[in-house]
Amino acid sequence: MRRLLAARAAQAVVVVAVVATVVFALIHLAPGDPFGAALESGRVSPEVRAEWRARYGLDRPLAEQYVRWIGSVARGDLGWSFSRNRPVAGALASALPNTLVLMGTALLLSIALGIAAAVLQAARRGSLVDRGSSALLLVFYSMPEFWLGLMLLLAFAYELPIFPVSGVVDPVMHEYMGTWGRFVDRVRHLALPALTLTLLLSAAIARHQRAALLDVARADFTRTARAKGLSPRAVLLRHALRNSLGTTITLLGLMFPALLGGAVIVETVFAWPGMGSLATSAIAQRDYPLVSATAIVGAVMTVAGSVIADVLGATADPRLRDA
Amino acid sequence: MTPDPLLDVQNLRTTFSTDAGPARAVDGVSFTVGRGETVGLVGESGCGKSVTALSILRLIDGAGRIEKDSHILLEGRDLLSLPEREMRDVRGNRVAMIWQEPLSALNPVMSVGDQIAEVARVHAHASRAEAHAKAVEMLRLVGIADPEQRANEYPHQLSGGMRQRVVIAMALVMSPALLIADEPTTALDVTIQAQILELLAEVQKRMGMSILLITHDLGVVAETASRVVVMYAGEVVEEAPVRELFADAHHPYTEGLMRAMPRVGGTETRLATIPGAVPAPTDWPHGCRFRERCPYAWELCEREHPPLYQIGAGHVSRCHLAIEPERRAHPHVPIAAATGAGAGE
Amino acid sequence: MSERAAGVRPLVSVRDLAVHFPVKKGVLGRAKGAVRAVDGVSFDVFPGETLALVGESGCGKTTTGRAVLRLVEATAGTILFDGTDVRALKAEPLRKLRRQMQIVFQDPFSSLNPRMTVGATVREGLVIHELAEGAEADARVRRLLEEVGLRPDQASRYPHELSGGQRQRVGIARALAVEPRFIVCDEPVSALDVSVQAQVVNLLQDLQRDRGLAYLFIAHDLSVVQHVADRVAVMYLGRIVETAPGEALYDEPLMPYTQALLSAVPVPDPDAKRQRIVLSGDVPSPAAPPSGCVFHPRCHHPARDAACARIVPPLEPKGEMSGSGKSAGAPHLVACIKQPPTTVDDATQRAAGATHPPQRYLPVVGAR
Amino acid sequence: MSATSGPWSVALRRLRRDRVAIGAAAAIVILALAALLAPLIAPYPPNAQPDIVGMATLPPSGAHPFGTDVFSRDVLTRVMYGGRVSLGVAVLSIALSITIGTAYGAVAGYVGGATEAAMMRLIDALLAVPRVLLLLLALALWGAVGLPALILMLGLTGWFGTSRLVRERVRALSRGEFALAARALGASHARVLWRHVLPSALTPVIVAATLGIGNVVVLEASLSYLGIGVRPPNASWGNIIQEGSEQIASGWWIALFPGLAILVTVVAFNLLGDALRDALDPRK
Amino acid sequence: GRGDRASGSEGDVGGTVVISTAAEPDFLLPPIILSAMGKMVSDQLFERLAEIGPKMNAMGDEGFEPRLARHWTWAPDSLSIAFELDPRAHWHDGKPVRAADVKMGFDLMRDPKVASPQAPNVAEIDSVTVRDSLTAVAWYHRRSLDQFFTAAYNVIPVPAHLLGSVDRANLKADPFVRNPVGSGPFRFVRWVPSQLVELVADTTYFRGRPKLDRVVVSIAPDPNTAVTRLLAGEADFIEVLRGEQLAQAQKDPKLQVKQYGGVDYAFLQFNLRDPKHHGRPHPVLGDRNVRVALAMALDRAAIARNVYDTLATVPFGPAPRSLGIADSTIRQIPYDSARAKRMLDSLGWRDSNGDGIREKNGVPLRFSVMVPGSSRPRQRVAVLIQEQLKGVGADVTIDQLDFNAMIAKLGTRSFDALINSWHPDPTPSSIRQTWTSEGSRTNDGSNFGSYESPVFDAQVDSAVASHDAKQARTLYLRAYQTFVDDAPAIMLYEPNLVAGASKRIRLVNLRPDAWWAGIAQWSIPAGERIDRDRIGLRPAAR
Ligand SMILES: Nc1ncnc2c1ncn2[C@@H]1O[C@H](COP(=O)(O)OP(=O)(O)OP(=O)(O)O)[C@@H](O)[C@H]1O
Ligand SMILES: Nc1ncnc2c1ncn2[C@@H]1O[C@H](COP(=O)(O)OP(=O)(O)OP(=O)(O)O)[C@@H](O)[C@H]1O
Ligand SMILES: [Mg+2]
Ligand SMILES: [Mg+2]
Repeated sequence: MRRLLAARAAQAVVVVAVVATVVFALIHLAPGDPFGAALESGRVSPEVRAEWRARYGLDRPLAEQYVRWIGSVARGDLGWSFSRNRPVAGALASALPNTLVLMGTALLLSIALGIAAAVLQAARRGSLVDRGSSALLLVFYSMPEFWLGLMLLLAFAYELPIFPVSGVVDPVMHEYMGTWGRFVDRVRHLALPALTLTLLLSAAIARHQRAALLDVARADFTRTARAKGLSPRAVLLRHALRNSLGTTITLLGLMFPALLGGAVIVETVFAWPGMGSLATSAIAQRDYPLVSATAIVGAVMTVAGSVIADVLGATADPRLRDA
Repeated sequence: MTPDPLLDVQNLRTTFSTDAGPARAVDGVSFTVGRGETVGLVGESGCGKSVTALSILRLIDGAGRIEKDSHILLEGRDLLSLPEREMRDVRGNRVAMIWQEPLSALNPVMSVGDQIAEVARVHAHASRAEAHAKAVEMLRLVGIADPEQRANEYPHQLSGGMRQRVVIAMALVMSPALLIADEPTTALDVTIQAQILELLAEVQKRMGMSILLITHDLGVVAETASRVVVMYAGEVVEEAPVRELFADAHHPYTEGLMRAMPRVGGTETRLATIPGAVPAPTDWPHGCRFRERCPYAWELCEREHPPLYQIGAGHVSRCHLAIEPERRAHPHVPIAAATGAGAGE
Repeated sequence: MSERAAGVRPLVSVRDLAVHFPVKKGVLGRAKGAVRAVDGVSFDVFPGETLALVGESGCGKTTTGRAVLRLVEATAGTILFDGTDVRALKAEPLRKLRRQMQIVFQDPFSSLNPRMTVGATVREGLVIHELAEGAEADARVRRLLEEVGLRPDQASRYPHELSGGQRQRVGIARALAVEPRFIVCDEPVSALDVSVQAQVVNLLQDLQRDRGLAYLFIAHDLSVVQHVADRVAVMYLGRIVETAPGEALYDEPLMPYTQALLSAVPVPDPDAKRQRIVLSGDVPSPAAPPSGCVFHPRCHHPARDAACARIVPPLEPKGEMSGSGKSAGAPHLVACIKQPPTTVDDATQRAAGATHPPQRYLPVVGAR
Repeated sequence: MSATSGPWSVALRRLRRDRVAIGAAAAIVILALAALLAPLIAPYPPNAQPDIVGMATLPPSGAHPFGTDVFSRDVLTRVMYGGRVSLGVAVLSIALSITIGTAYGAVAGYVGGATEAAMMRLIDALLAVPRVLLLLLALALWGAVGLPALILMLGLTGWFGTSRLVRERVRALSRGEFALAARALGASHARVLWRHVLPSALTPVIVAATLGIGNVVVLEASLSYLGIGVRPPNASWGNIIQEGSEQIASGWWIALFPGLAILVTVVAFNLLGDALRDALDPRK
Repeated sequence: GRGDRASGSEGDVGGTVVISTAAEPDFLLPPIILSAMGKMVSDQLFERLAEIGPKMNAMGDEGFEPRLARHWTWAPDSLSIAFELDPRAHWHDGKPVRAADVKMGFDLMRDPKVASPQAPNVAEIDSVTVRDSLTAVAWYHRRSLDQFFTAAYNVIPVPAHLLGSVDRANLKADPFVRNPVGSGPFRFVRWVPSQLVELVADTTYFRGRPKLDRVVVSIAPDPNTAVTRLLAGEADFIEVLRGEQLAQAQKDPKLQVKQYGGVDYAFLQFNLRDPKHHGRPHPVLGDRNVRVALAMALDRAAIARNVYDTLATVPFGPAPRSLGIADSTIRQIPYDSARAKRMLDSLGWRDSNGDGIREKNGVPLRFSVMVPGSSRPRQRVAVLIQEQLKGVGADVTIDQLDFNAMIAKLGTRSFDALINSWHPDPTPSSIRQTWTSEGSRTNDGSNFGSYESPVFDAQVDSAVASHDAKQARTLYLRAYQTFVDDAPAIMLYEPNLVAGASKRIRLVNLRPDAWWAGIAQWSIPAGERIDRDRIGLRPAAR
């Protein structure tokens, strides 16, 4: 296990370095600069722009910018966000928790939902429940995130105004609420974006988990379990489920980037001030340091996600522990 | 045959629906297993041995179905008419099974101790600690050194021989009346096979259970079984006490098997062969199913599906030679050899 | 190794062959130790002869066979094919040489490309070596199929439409197509039923007779081996521990391992009464083979002692030249310092901690 | 059995008996035909604005079964033309990513060793960046990209998974026995890879590609929704939805129909992919 | 002390207004603010010397109302103005506002280390000096019609006692710019990036406390969400509603809508120079007659109608109606596509190869129109224009660009045409930057299309130099006519901005150029208050 972690740590460094380089290249090869927007007013003189560019080192040769930047990132200094006018770390610190809450909630809910659905389907294979719920989940699975989000928004925020349309908390009232009120406020705001991601993700998990369960059901050892006199329920829960969990955990690890991508879009639809919103607006505003930092954080999250998946996978499957 | 057999399989027919139509994998099989007896079930790959074993435990699933008029009497009770819940009490308890591939037969994510203990928990309603103690005891019984330690290990940490011992331990927890062993040594090396066969003989002696030993290795049969049932193409083609079978096989298929088998110490320079291959279970030939590969077949064999003829005491054979024994003196080239026809067509 | 019937040169001559597979571990996948799959193996195969290689699963038979054909790269040793140093060949000459040495695999299904018809499979060798094309190739494919006992019209079949025995025949036809002189048969009948196994064994023997082929016949089934082999080499943990003409080996197995192996083979005779040597424990891992004689931890030789754990026993002649027919004059070599005569003298043994002198040990194992 | 019963024809025969697969394939064919034949069968020209004041945002009617959009254009016509772009982009970019992924994966898997390790580490890294983010970055930073560039970008960011899949299969197959047999026959590496390994390695790739088309349709729609995908006046399902999402209350039909088209397409490709996987599964 | 009086008790005093917006302030220190939202917030926090009157007159000091300056005195030569501060004015930390604060406000704008984007706005002022603690004097390089405006409106006093020792080169990173201390009617409470800025009434404000208790700027990530928040009742005010959403708001019984004009005008601008060889005229658009024909082919009224329904009008010329200069006396190019076709025919642009596109000497009548991806209305206009010009045989490709990419192309003048819109200062002289040769020659000037007409330049110059308002107007009108006739750009529409607000709120003084100018006078009657109005003045829990 320790070896596994060490290997993953080394891999993480490589991943982050590659991501950082790719992002740097993409950004600096693209036309435009962060101070373009200032031009619109027609009031910023070339001297001022030059001064700004110089201040952020944008006038140096690319190679030098790259080396400086990589160096400072390695030292943990992510730089200054032009568009937010604050340290990048600060901007990340306020966005990251929101994304983690959203993704964490969605992940937990969808694992629970997806696995429950899959177990139900596998247990009643071929029944109406199986086929009906499979079809329904396939429809969710096939929906574009933004479309599902829009539909939920339309249904539960406009037509039936049960949930707020956007944000993490009621911007005005939150600070003036009691503890319970704040909690409810957060949950209400979290509901729709988390539901959107959950529906999509649990559909994916359920589809995969169902197939895995049926695969395992074909395996010799499930036959052994039945030959031992175990009830179908015990076979499913004690033997099949635990075995198939490994592949689902691996899948989750692999799906992490897609989940993050989904979060980007869902955050946009629901105006959730997380990493996704941060990244989109940073890109739109050519905020180089912030764009790079969000990409790096994304990569770190992905690697962290897959390490967690590996560790969990190894917990679920002893064969991986010795690998 | 014993008057009050432990297991009495009567006219077992198990069918699978496949792309190519219904496959009659087991087609009217009958045999008995007496108390404390070891019966060998032999036959070529695909002849229906495993399906027979699974049918006894009613573990046929998916596309498979046991036909209505089949009966499997265990200690007088027809297993096929038991409700599923009661059937579960039989599995692992009165009848236990061991498998060919010990690695895939074990759950890779559960410690072997837990897998053994599970049987005690289900059938003896043992507490966690009791069950664990039972598992360790069973591991010791099957000759695994350091059983306390091994109980906590996972299948992939054990060698092939040890895994098969674990599978056996799991089968023996409830001291079953019948142990079905489906090619328990095929995946093992000869030296390990010897160990396992030794072990089986020993536990049988100790526990007094019956064994239905499925194998395609006549050598194993000769060394372990007291009675042999030979299957071909979903049917029993011959059944006899082991000595009689080896000394005086009646069915041409059995005869062919005996001769085709190379033996250590044998002196033949050239092996006898059975031409052709087993037909597919979706279209058994009419008449005698062995006809095309048989050196004695004549037109009766095509016309009439042979019944099981009584040959001697406890010796039956599904061959028309029983009524025209003189034909044995005039073998000819079988159809399969003449046309080069093979299987799978 | 063997100077037999003067003037006959071995077709294949292997000396001190070793194949070590690195065991990769750690962050950067550095090699940390090795699986000594084959560790110092020497043998000769003479034209028209069958040398059988027997041993338990994992002892290195397949690896040896493949290393001879350079399908895996050997770590050390020399391999001469008809005088050519196989290990020194460059890609192109090696490709050419492969016309002369072929392989038949154990699993007749996985060794056939499921997407190629029987005809295409058999034809491939002809195409690669430009032996025939067009109608002539078709005719040759037909002839080959007939030769291995398949109907020519089965050329358009796919492997999944054939039975196991038929698939194995296709595998043999594929090997024969390029007209080799030497074939490595890697457990060609292990996956087959007895009745079919006999067909294939006979076929291989017929082909050998008709074409003068030499076989390296790998098997774990000693009863099959006895029928096909002129000489038998017994492997254990990457080494050859005993080699002798068939009859000699079966009559008088000297290496305790061979004895156990032979005694473990079930005999299809309910009346046979014999002593069975049941070895304790499992074969050790080739990644950490025991010191000295690799068999010593499981050995049942009464004279086994501390020296066995220290001294690597040389493969040396025990007794007179024996054998008849093709194997006439082949020596009986055994790697055991406790089975006299031995070149490892008493003094050396005692220095290594021996407490027992060597002693002829020959339990009755056969069922003859 | 007939003489032609290679793995593919077996699969095809199985598919023909699978009603769900037939339905899915039919849906795909209908959508594809509607898109391909749009210039012939669409009721109106795709960009004509007959009356931007009087006919804008009309609800569905006999003349306009899917209604009209803010520019008084016929939505049915736009959805048909949008299908050309959405499906075309998806198919072409998948073709591109499959090609790259297969080549890369095949080389890595066949060559093995340190080269393979390095190549796969790179893939790990690339897989760690959410694709949406990567596309967002590339497309948003470059601004106006045409359809070819969009296809290129989607193709270039879509092959990482394929390469893994191919590499695994190639690795297994090229060390497998029939590849070894071919090498023993004297076949060159190129021949082994091309004739023996790749054909078998491609089966899962084809399944993945089928499933992937659905993904790319959704991805393209998402990008268009974020305003960086297909640019007007080219219609794609995504940007029709985007235009429609602003009219959701007064012109729900504008976003609904392309949304349904996406849903049907993706569901159909998923079903077909699943059916294909089952049909090609040798275990059955 | 500042009494924490229970609010809401006194009639219309009290309540919270949540302003919904999609823009985030950049900074909250006037000299470095660039964004409109920054300006909106800082206008609540920082008081000016004097405020422009409702008539929006920027010439002279007519109509200006005193704020921090109690009164002002012009020097006889008009080259300096002395502002005398109101002694009651104080910073929110309690310190009085002093003349040094005025000087600090100006110095920060001018200091090159600060690199203030406002610097050009105060270019006419030479310096600001402190005559005594309550008197600051602005010194000018030369006289001009809007010199008072420049100082009173653009020089905003900032607290010298807090900013005296800051690192000016790093002003943007100074905590003050995100946590300001002002002198205006509202005091700063908190700023949660990307979420909100919260202000609370300064009950000790020297000109009387604002009626509202609290103003919250709620920041949405995009305009749609911003509107949605208003419609969902999560916010109370949005500066602009249009189309669909306006219709929805009008139907909503809880909402009111209010038109307040606006100063924006949008146009299709042509590049008169060849984008590849800047020395040559544009191969298609360089010809005035072609431009006129194109203008004739556009049904601008229908376009405005399609995009803004009744809420936009076609402008008279390159200046918004609200400046009160452009009027219907300007001769327009009529919509007449038949005539446009004839005109193009006669100019030699004919479709000789039958592809539906005209060409002349092998050059097709084809050009691309850039439009920023951030503006939905402009994108819509582009699609409308494209189709209408196709009708006369002109092929328009739409180049929808990310805003920054567009700016880059504008800077290098490498484009054919562009749909753009200006939000000019409330003084007509701003036309210089945008349409005269002066604006085209410098790279950062905003005359991106290089319209260089000596006639137009001369007319503008004389209008700007004029000291007489009436004469100036005539001169401006003449310049506008020249512009319309030359068609360097086709004026498309001038939106009539419509704000949306909760009916609770009594909106006052929505100025066309700055809707927020009257927030301090907005109110919510006690009877109509909702939860958030009852928070009172109490500080946030954290
Ligand atoms: N689930 C199934 N679906 C369809 N056919 C099946 C199924 N299981 C078994 N069969 C068929 O039933 C026949 C008998 O199979 P069975 O496994 O009993 O053979 P066997 O005698 O045990 O062979 P082996 O020695 O290879 O284990 C075979 O032809 C097989 O194809
Ligand atoms: N490519 C490889 N990498 C690492 N180890 C290998 C590799 N191939 C074989 N080995 C190991 O080398 C040893 C010898 O393997 P080999 O396949 O030669 O044995 P074998 O005698 O043919 O066994 P079997 O009877 O099971 O075929 C085994 O322990 C095996 O695990
Ligand atoms: Mg079986
Ligand atoms: Mg092998």
